[in-house]
Amino acid sequence: MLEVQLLYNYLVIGALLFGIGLVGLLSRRNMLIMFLAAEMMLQGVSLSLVAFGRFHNDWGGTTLVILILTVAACEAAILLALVQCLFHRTGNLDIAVWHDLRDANQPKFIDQEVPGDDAAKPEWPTLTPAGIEPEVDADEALEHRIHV
Amino acid sequence: MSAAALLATTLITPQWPYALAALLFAAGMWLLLPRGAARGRRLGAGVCLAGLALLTLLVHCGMVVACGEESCDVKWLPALSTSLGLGEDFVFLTLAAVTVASAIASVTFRKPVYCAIWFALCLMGVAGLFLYQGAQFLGVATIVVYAGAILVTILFVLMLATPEGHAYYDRLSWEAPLSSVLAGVLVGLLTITTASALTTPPTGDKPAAPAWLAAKTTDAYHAERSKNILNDNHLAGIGRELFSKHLIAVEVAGTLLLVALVGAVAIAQSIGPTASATKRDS
Amino acid sequence: MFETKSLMVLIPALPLAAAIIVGLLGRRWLKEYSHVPVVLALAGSCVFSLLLLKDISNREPDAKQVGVEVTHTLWTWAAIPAAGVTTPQIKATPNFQIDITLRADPLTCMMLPMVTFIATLVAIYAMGYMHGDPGYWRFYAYVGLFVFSMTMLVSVSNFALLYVFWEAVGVCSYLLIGFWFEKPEAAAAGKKAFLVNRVGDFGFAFGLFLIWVSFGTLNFHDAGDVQGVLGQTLLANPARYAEIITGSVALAIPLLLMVGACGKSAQFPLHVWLPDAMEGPTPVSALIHAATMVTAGVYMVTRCSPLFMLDPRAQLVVACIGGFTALLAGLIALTQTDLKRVLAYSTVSQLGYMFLALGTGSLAGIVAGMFHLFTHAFFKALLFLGAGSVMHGMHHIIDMRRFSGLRRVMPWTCLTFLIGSLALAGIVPLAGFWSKDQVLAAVHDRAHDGGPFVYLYYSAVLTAFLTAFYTARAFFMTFMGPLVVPHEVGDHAHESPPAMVFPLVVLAICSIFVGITFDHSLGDFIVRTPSLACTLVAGEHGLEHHFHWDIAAISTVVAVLGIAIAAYFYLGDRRQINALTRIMQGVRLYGLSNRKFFFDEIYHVLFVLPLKGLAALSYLIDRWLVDGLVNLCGWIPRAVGAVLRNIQTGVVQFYALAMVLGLALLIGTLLVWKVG
Amino acid sequence: MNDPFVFTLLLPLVGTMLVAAFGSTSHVGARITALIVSLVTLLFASRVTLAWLGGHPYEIDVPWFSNAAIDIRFNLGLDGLSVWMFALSALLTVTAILVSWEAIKDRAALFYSMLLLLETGMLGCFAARDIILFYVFFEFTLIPLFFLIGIWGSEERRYAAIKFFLYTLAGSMLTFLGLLAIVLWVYDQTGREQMTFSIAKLVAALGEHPLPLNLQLTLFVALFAGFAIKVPLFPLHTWLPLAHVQAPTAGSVILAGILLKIGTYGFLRFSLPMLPDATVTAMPCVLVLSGAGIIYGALVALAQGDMKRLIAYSSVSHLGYCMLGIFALNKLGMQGGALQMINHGLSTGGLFAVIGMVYERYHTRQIADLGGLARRTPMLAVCMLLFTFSSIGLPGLNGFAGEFLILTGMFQRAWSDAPAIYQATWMTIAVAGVFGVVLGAWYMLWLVERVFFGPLKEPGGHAPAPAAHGHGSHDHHGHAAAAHDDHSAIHDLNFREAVALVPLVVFMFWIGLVPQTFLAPMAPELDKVEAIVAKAYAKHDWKSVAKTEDELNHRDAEDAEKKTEMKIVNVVDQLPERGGE
Repeated sequence: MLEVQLLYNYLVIGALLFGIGLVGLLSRRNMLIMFLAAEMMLQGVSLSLVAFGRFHNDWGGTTLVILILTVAACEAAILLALVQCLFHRTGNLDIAVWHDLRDANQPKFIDQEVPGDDAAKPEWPTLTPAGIEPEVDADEALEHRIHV
Repeated sequence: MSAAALLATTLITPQWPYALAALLFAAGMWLLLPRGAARGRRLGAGVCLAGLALLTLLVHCGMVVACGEESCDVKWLPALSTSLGLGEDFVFLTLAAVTVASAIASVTFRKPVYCAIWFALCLMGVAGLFLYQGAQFLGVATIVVYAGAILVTILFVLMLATPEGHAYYDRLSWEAPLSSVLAGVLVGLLTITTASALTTPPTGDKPAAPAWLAAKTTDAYHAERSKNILNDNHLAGIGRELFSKHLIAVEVAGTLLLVALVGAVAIAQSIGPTASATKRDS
Repeated sequence: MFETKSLMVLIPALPLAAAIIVGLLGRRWLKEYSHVPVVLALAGSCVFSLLLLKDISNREPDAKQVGVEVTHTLWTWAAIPAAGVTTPQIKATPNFQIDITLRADPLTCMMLPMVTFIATLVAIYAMGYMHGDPGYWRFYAYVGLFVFSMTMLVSVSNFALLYVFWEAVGVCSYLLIGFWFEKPEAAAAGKKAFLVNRVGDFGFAFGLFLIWVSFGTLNFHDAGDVQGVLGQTLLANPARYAEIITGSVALAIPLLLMVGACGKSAQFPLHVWLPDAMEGPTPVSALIHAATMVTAGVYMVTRCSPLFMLDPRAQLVVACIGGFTALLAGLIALTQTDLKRVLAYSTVSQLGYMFLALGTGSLAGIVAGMFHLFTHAFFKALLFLGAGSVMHGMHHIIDMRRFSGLRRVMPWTCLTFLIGSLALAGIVPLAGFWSKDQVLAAVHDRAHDGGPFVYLYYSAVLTAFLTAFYTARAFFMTFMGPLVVPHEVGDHAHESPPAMVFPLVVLAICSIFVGITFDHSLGDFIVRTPSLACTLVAGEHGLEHHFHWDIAAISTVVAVLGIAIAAYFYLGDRRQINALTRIMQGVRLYGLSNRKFFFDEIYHVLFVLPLKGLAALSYLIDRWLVDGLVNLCGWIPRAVGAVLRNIQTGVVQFYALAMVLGLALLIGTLLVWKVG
Repeated sequence: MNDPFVFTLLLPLVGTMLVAAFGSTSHVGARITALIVSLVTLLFASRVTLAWLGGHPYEIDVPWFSNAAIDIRFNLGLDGLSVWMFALSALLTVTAILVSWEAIKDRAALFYSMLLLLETGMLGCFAARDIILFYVFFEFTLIPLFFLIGIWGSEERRYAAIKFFLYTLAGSMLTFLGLLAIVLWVYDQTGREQMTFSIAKLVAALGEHPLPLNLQLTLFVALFAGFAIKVPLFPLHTWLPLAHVQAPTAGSVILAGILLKIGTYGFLRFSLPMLPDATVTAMPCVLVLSGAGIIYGALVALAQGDMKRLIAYSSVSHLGYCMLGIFALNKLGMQGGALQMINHGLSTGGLFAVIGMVYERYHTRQIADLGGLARRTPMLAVCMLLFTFSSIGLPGLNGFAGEFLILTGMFQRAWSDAPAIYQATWMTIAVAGVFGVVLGAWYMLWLVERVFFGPLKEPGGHAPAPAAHGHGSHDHHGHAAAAHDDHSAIHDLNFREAVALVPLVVFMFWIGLVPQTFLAPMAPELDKVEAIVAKAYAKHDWKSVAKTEDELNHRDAEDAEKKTEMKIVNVVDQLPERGGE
């Protein structure tokens, strides 16, 4: 592949990663997913940097990406601590709970109604009844943690 | 003029195909994002794919214009035709497809753990792309640092912090249409910019590559490159670069890591009895 | 003994020094001795004035000089040199220089002894009249200040300074009218006097500005190469005036000055303040509102007579205002029941006489006006002081309907008042007769040619009749008839103390003799004033001294007739007068006169109310329109903010979205701009 | 050598910190320290002033932000325009401290330090010779006054403070832009070597490279925005009554006495000499506004029931005279206007002080609540009367000197030097000016009559002022209540108050009797300004302004125009230096 072709391709992929990450950052409400999305944007940038570095025959791109990696690591450490902290306060990972930056006397952000769970009821295996029907354990009937 | 060149001139010169691709991509992203309902996700995937495919085509055509018909005739058709022979284009295309697809998946899946795992795959793709670029160290470092350390920590946190049942906020998106469209617009703008940077406006019937580009594509320059950034002692090169020119930056980065460590500990320590704790107790 | 220049300085300086001493020390230390510095200073001033008079009367005009004048510059008040840039569009502006310059000429020297003499007597009188008043020191401080201002007014040699002291005497008048400030009427009267005078000064100021732009100086005298408005150079060549001021300006300047004079000398239509000014202590009324300050207008017109000579229309206006005011005030005085008011309107009327004389425009007329001013000062001061004596005896009750027959308890007052009344009425050989005769003669001279002066002459004669009538009426109502005193007085009615009687007697003697003594000499003296002497230069023959038998006869007849009719009505049975009053009330003439022709009411409706309404309206506009616009300017950003703050949701992702939106817009714009 | 000057400027600043250091411990200590500092400052200011008058001017000139490209200097010095205002600032600060002596007990240390800070600003503003420095001090005066009004004011103090602050700030922002534009123009025209901010250098440079008329007009409007609001010129005055009414006495004294003059000073210092052509073009408008302001302010004052508001509106009227004089653009008017700046500072400052004293005694500013105070407080009444006389332009006192010169100047402008189309208008304005004197006498004397004359009437019986009365008067509530119970507690002018007022009275008489003392030092500087403006006036094409009228009017007017035009041609021929332009 020609060098310039390589550069062009990488730039486009970098842009795509950046864009996808952006979508995630802007629209997902789970703080952790947002973090992932942000990292993804960094990846997009890193790709572009490396491609430019190679194209221009310069170590700068590589160096910068290494630094980005370092910063990302720090960022992850701090962020995870913060997320843990925030989660302890409210019991969820919803970013929309934290919206204290608004002007005084403004109405609070009201979430739209939670849609019904389209997972509906858990589907239990239908077996031929044999013996006594097992008593439904309240804990087991709960749907929690069937999907992690 | 070959068919590809014809295609290229018809597609590249006006910019609306880019817009169309970006729009398709945006629409697909929107459909893919969690919206409280699962309907339309497949359609979204399809649309998104269509958009990306169009984009790929456009990128290729852009290359045709930038590098001239010769490169096209030599590289383009054989690349596809010999794809089953694991040509280097095929490797690149696969890596790119994996990266982009897993990236899309990682931001659109509803369940955070899946997202994390898709993200891991995305990182793999990126690492592969790094390797493909000849940046071995970065490829390995990405896997070690991101996939190995960061992602695992995230998974830890997810395990610790995911509430009971389906979290409602994972089934809702914030301003999904607007953000998708914005991202699409950005991608479109970036590609158009790149494309237009690589070609000068058409004079006569054929756009020409700019002069600076030509300078960077000479064989001499390539030889220079293989002595420097693409040399065999890649790691030695990085080390020399890092510890000579960027010594201070490296030191600062090291300090930063330490500070972050201390900071994370301090923040984590400050967690006290909370609402969630009481909520869980009740 | 004293140099002329030091005399000129000492005359005003003494009262000023006394006023400052009393003002600073009076309240704490001098108290009931506050009169001492002032009386001494005034007496000193009077003596110096006489010395100055002697000095000036001994001087003969140089060959180069028109008339006699001595000037003395003290310091420069303001000096602004001319602008450096002169172009055809910007005329060469003269240097603006105002010096504090005193002058002594016959006109000044006539005024100074009169002012200081009467002031001294009034100050002595007030020792008795104001005795025991808590504001005793204040009174003397004000009087000192007034005499200073008045002497300066007649001594300065510059229009700006004339204006300065013009207002300064107004302030003293304001302070003295409002002397008993706790009385709302007094406070209001003081303010009214000041304001009406301000309206007059409005015109005066414009006269000044016109003089300044026309002559390029405000000096009377020549100083350096600046030719004063009334300086020797111009006066020696009166034709120059016509070159300097032409057309409407020649009419405007005297008329505007006349507006000022109307204010100060209480001429129609600005006469309304003087009767109200009677709220002040009576010595003040005698000094300021009869003898001295109110004559400042007459003095000024006389001083500026070269300017008034320029346009006959101006003279006619002056004469008409004077004649009309004289008649009007005479009519009002007929029915007033307040003794001081009668005298006040009489003052207005007599001042009208003086203006009538000045308005004739002839040298004889001007001299007659000044002569009348001179004699009037004595007998009117006498009358006021007499009225004050009555008030003193009647515990400050001054309504003539509440007392009568006071000749029994106040013989000296009665006698001196009688002399004053006869002098005012113009009975031979008292002072008023001589001066009024000169005035009537001057008007009669102008009436030879026909025209408006004929009517003015008749109205003057009618006024003479009215004067005699109301003067006699006042005298009869107060002093004749059965003894009646207000019940507040009980049987404490008494003659005034010697300090009050002495000035009465002195003034009574003066009222008898000043007329016949100075009948000719005064005129001969003041025509040597440069402003008047110039008419001689211009070719008018000098003063002719011949006695006008015809006019003397007419005026005497008229005066005697007035007194006789008054005697008929007021000495005998009161039924006739009551019947007459009823008839007059029936045709609504009595009310017209008694209510002063409703001038106060008319002014209230015409000027005061509209202005107050305008003020209220302006305030509303200010609050709601002007401030409203300002508040609107403040409201717009707030409204925009109120809308925009809704997007500050606090949701981080929203902000991120906005950032990306901005980024996209930015890149898009750049792209379109640079590439597309 | 420059010690006294440096001291004058530094002392209040040092005093600010010293006084603030008292905190809430001792208001007595704070006010005594403040008084001493202000007195010493006054001493040094007098020394500086006298030295200037004696021909030995002090000057501070230190590079501040100065390099090869840009030259902002810490350049301070006096000249004819500023010398009296400089001295007056130092004097009125002492007055302000003395009148606040008893009135301010709450957070007194802060109050006095704010006053001293304000003094620094004022002194600096008048002494500044560098545009940036001037602007810094110009804005610097806002902040202390904002706090003075906002903390120690009356009921609506917050609103008043904010309105005052925003209004003046909005204007001065534009002013700053205008000034910068002038600097940039000069920089551009003089070879782009070093950007100078020195006022004198700028004026000189603008003389050689005048701005084009359109640009001048734009900049004039920008400068006008700040200065006219500060003056305040009708109709930009509405912040003033509010600020005055709500401000504590000291604030009113300083505001009326000094701060308003910064506006007129700005016109004399910047607008006139730097933008002469625009000044001449705008002159008819400004004259109309000034004339309207004179009458309007007087009329509104007539309708007031609140003493302070009345005086505030009288300020609008009086500042109208200042502007009238300055924009008559001849020597008489400008000297009168400059003199009137001092006069108004003395007389209105004094009036506010007296009214503050009345307020301190009775806790009301309503005219209707009071009457006959001359009986209770005779000396106060005398002072009031004196300041009133001064304010209404009574001859012998200062007000007359200023107003007489202004009106003479205006009259001369209207009568002798006016272009034909404006003659009638300008005459009307002159008449309005004189009529304003009559109205002025009316509302002031009416005020005196109602408050000080007539039968004694004191507010009594009702409860002390409501709780929303302001922090400044917490301490007095007890005192006030006692006063309401027994008016014998009301005393006449005491020694402290007399000391506060006497210097003002002395200067009032001095200016009234020998204005030449004050005029002569100002003359050279004003003459320079006048010369610049007069050239522009002569050069100005009056016809273009009147074009619309020209079209409407019949031939007579056109003939008159032609004559004017011919005159102008002559003028242009005859102008020596700038004839070719």
